[in-house]
Amino acid sequence: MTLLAQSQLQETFELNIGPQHPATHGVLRVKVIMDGEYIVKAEPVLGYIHRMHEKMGENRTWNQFWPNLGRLDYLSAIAYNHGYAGLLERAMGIEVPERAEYIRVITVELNRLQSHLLWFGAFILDLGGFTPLMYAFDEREQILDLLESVTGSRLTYCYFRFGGVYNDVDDDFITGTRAFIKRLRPQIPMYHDLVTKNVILMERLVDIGHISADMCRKYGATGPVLRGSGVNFDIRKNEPYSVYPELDFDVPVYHECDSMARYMVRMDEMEQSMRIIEQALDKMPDGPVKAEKAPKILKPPKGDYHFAVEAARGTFSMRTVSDATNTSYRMRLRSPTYSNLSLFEEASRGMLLSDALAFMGSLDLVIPEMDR
Amino acid sequence: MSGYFSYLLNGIKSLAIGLKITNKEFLTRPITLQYPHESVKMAPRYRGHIELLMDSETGTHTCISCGMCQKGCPSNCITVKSKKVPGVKGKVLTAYILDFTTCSLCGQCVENCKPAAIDFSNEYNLASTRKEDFVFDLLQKLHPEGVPEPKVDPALLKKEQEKIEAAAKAAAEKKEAAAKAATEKEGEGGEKAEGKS
Amino acid sequence: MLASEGLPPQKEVVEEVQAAEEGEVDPKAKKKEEEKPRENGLLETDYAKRGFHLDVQVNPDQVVRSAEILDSEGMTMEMVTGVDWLKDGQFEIVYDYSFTGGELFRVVVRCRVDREKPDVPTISEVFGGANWHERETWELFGINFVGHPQLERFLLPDDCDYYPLRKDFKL
Amino acid sequence: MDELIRILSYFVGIAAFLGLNLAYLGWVERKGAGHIQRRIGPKDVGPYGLLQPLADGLKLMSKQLVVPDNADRLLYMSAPVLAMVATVILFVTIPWGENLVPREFDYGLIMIFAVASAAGLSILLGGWASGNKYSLIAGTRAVSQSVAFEIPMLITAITIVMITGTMNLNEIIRSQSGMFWNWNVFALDKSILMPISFLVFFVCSMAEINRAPFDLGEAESELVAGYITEYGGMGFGLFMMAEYGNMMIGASLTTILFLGGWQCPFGLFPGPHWFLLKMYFLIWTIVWIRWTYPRTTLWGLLNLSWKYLIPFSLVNLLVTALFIKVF
Repeated sequence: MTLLAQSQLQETFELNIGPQHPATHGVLRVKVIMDGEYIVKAEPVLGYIHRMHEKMGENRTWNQFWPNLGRLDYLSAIAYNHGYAGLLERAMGIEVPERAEYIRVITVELNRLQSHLLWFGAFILDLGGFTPLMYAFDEREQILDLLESVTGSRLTYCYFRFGGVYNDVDDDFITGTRAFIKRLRPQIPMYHDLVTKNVILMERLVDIGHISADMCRKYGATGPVLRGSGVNFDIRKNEPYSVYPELDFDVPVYHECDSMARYMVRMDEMEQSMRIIEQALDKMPDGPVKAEKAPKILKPPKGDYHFAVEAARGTFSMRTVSDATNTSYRMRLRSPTYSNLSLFEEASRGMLLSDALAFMGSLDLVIPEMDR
Repeated sequence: MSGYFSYLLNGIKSLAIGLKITNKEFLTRPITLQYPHESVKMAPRYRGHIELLMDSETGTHTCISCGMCQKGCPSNCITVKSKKVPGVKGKVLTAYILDFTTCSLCGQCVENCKPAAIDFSNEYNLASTRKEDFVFDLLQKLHPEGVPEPKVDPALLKKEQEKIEAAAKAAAEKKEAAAKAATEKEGEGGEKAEGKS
Repeated sequence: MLASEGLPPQKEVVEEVQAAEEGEVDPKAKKKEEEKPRENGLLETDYAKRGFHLDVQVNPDQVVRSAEILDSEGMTMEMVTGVDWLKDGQFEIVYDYSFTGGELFRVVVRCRVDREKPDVPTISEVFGGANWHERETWELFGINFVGHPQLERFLLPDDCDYYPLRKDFKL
Repeated sequence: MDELIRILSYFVGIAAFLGLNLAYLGWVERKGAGHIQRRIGPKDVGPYGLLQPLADGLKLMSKQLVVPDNADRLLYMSAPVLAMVATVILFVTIPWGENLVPREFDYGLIMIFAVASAAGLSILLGGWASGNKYSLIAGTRAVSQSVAFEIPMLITAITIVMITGTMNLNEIIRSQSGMFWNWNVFALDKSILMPISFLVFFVCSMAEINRAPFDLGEAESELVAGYITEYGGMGFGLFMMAEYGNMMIGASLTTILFLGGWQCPFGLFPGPHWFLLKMYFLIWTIVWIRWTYPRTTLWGLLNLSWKYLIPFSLVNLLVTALFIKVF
C-alpha cells in the first residue's frame, strides 16, 4: 500500500537494479528512477568489487603484478596480459621474439573469441532467450580447453612474461586450434539464423539504445561500442602493436548506432578473430618464445609510459609512472567498460526498462574490470 | 501495406527457422560430461597447486631452500623452512608450506626456481569446508610415509667437524686473548663455517 | 607521427600556456632537470618509447581551456588520473587524450597542484566521461575538482575516511 | 446418489490426472530444455530423473512460507491459491472424451474465458501484495498483456461459435467429426482464413498463460522473477503448477476449437487418447517455443496484438460471416 501511495504522490519511484540482479552480470547496482516502466534517470553505482589494483601495483614488484592482470577483465584476461607486457617492454626496450608475438596474438584472439561467445550467450539471456547461451558455452568450452592446454588456466590467465610468454605452444594446440576454427565457422551462421534474424530479437535491438559517435567521443567509449556508432577505430589498426600489422583483417564498423549495430560488430569480430588466428598459425615461425636478454630484475627508467591494447571490450590502456625502482610509482589501469558504462546515464534516459537492460547488455559489462 | 505483410511473413519465417534449429539440436546427442561419474583428462600443463618434484636419482626433491619462490610470490603463500644438518651440503628443507587459499597460480615460484624443484600439479579435485585443509606441507605430500633423512656425506662431515673443531680451537685461543670479543666472533665464525661447507 | 589534425592544438596551447618561451624542450635537457618539478610547457615525446606524442604541462586554470581546445579538435578524453608527488608536496593530475577519428595521436596534459590545497577545475562539462574519472580521482587522491556535479563516494565504501592512493597512506 | 458418486469420482480423477500432469510437465519441460540445449537435464533422481518432480515437491513443501515485511499478508497468501483454484475449476469443463466430461455446460466456452481471467487477476494480486517493486511492475504488465490478448482470442473463438452454432465444447468437437480435413483448422470451406485463425488463437493462448516469448510477468532477466520474486516454498510451487495447468487448458482449448478434440484424424475410434495426444503435442510446441525465442517487450507484445492479431481476427470474423451467409 505504501508503494502505491508513494508512486501516486511522486509519480515516479526508485528501483534498485542490483547489486544482485540477473541482468547486471555481477555486482553492479543501477539506481533507477522510473515513471511507470520508463526510466527517468538511471545512475550506475560501482565499487562492490573494488580491490584497488592500482595500489597493489605500487606495492608489488613488476613481476608480482602479473596475476592481477588476470583478475581485472576475467573474460579477456590475456589481452590485459598483453597490455602489461607491452607497457614494460616499451619502458625497458625489450625485444620480443617473433614466435612469442605470434603466440600472443593467437591466444589473445582465442580469448577474444571466447569473450564474445560468452557475451553473445549472456546478451541473449538478457533478452530472455536461454538456449543460445548453452550453445555459446559449448563452443567456449573448446576454447577454454585449448587455452588451458597452453596456459594452464581456464579463466584468470597469467601467461605472458616480459619479453615473451610463459611457455611454448605444442603441436596439439596448433592442430586443436585449426580443428576448432573449422568447427566454429559453420556455427556462426547458425547463430545468425537462430538469433540475429529472429524477428523478436530485431524488434528488441533495432533502434534501441542510440549512441551517437560524438557521445562516444565525449565519454571515451571504445571497442565495439564505438565501432557500432560508425567510428572506424581499433587499436590493432590505428595504433598497431605486436604483429597485428602483418596480419590481414578487417575492422567491422556499423553506422546504425543502436544495440543491433553493437551486436553485429561483435558477431563480425568473431569472424575476424578466426581469420587472424588462422593467419597467425600459418605465419608462426620457429624460435624462442622468450627474449634471451630479458633482464631478471626490472627497473624501468624514470618517466611515465603508456600502452594501449584492444581488449574484447575496447581500449585497455595502462599508464605507469616509474621511479626506476622495482615497483611502480603509480600504476593506472584504464578499463574500457568504465568509460563505456559512464554514458549509460545519459543514453538510457526515457527508455523502457526492458530496453535499458538490453542496452546495458549490449555494452558488454564486466564488473571486476570496471571496479578494478 | 506490402511492407506490413512482408514483415509479417519474414517474421514468421525467421521464427520457423529458429524452431527448426532447436529441433535439430533436440534430436542430436547431448554433449554433457557426467562429471563425478566420468572426468576429462587434465592437460599436462594444467596449473593445480604447486608440488615438489620427485627426483628419481636421489629419491627425494631437489629443493635447495634458496627461498626464491617465497620472495617472488605475489601473495606470500609460500613459506620455506630449512635447517643446517651437519654433513649435508647446503641447507636441508624441513617444511615447504603452501597456503593454497591465497595462491593465484601465477607461476612466479615455478619460474624463479633455479633447480626446477617445484612444478604445478594436476590436482583439481580439491574441496573442503575448512580453510586449514588448503594449507599443505608439500614436503609431507611428497613423502607421505615420512621424510627420509638426508644422506650424510662422511667426508663432508669429517671436514665440517674438523672445521668446527678448528674454529672452536681458534675461538678458545682468542678467548684467552679477549673474553668479550671472543664470544662475538665465535658466533660469526661458526656461521661462516656453515656457509662455506 | 604528428598528425596534421593534432598539430594546431599544440600551438594554441603553447600560446595559452604562459611558459611559451620554453617552447619545445629538448628531451635531453629535460633529463637534467628531472629532479625539479617540470616547468609548464609542451614537449614532443618519442612515441615508441613513451606511448604518447605530446606532453603538455599547464596551470590549473588552463585545464578547462586545454580540454576545450582538444575537444574542438575532435579528441577523446581517455582517462583522468592523479599522481602523488609526496616529495614535492604536489599532486599531478594527468589527462590522457587520444584521437580516434583517424591516425592515432595521443596527448597528455598534466597539471600540478599544491598537496595542501588540491583544487582543480572540472572538465566534466567539456567531456562527460571525465565525470566518473574525476570522481574516482577525487575519491582515491582527495583532489578536489571544483564545479564537479557529483563528488560522492563511488568505488570506496561511503564511510571511508582515507585516500588510498596517496603515498602517505601505507598498507 | 449417482450424481454424488459421479462428482466424487470426477473430482478424484481430475485431481489425480492434474497432479500427475503438473508434476511431469515440469519434468518434460526441464528434460526438453536440456536436450534442446545440448545437455541432459534432470537425470540423477530416479531413472531418467523421473523422480525429480517428487524431489522438487518435497523440497518446496519443506520450505518455510516467508511473508515479506511490507506485503499484504492475506492477499499475498491467497494469490497462489487463487491461481491454482482458477486452473482446477477450468478442468471441469474440458471434454476429454465424448462421454468423459465432468460437467457438460451449454456455455462451456464462456465459462472458460470467464474463469481464465481470474488467472490474470492472481498474477496482479501476487505482484501487488508482495510489496516488491519488481513484482508490482510484473503485475501491471500481466494485466495489460491479458487485456490485449483477450480481445483477439475472444473474437477468434466467436468465429468458431458462428461456424458451429454452439458454445457447448462437446458439440463443437462433434461438429468436426470425420477425417482430419473436417477439423476447424483445415476447414477452408467454412472460412478460408481458418489456419490463420488457428495461429492467432494459439499465439493468444500462449500470451494469455504468460509463456515465453510472452513471459513479461516473469521476465527473469528484467524483473528478477516478476510476480513470484517474493514467493518461496509452496507459494512458488502453486504458481508454477498453475502455469502448467494453464498450459494444459490453453492446449486443450486449442485442441477442442481447432483440432477436433477427441476425434480421430481418420474418423475411426474417437476417444480420449486422441485428445491427450493433440494436447500434449501442443504443450510440447509451447515448451519448444519457449526454449527457442527471446522475450518480447511490452511494446512488441502490444504491437503484435493491435497491429496483427486484432485486425486479423476481425477480418477473419468478417470473412467467416461472409462464408456463412454465402455458402
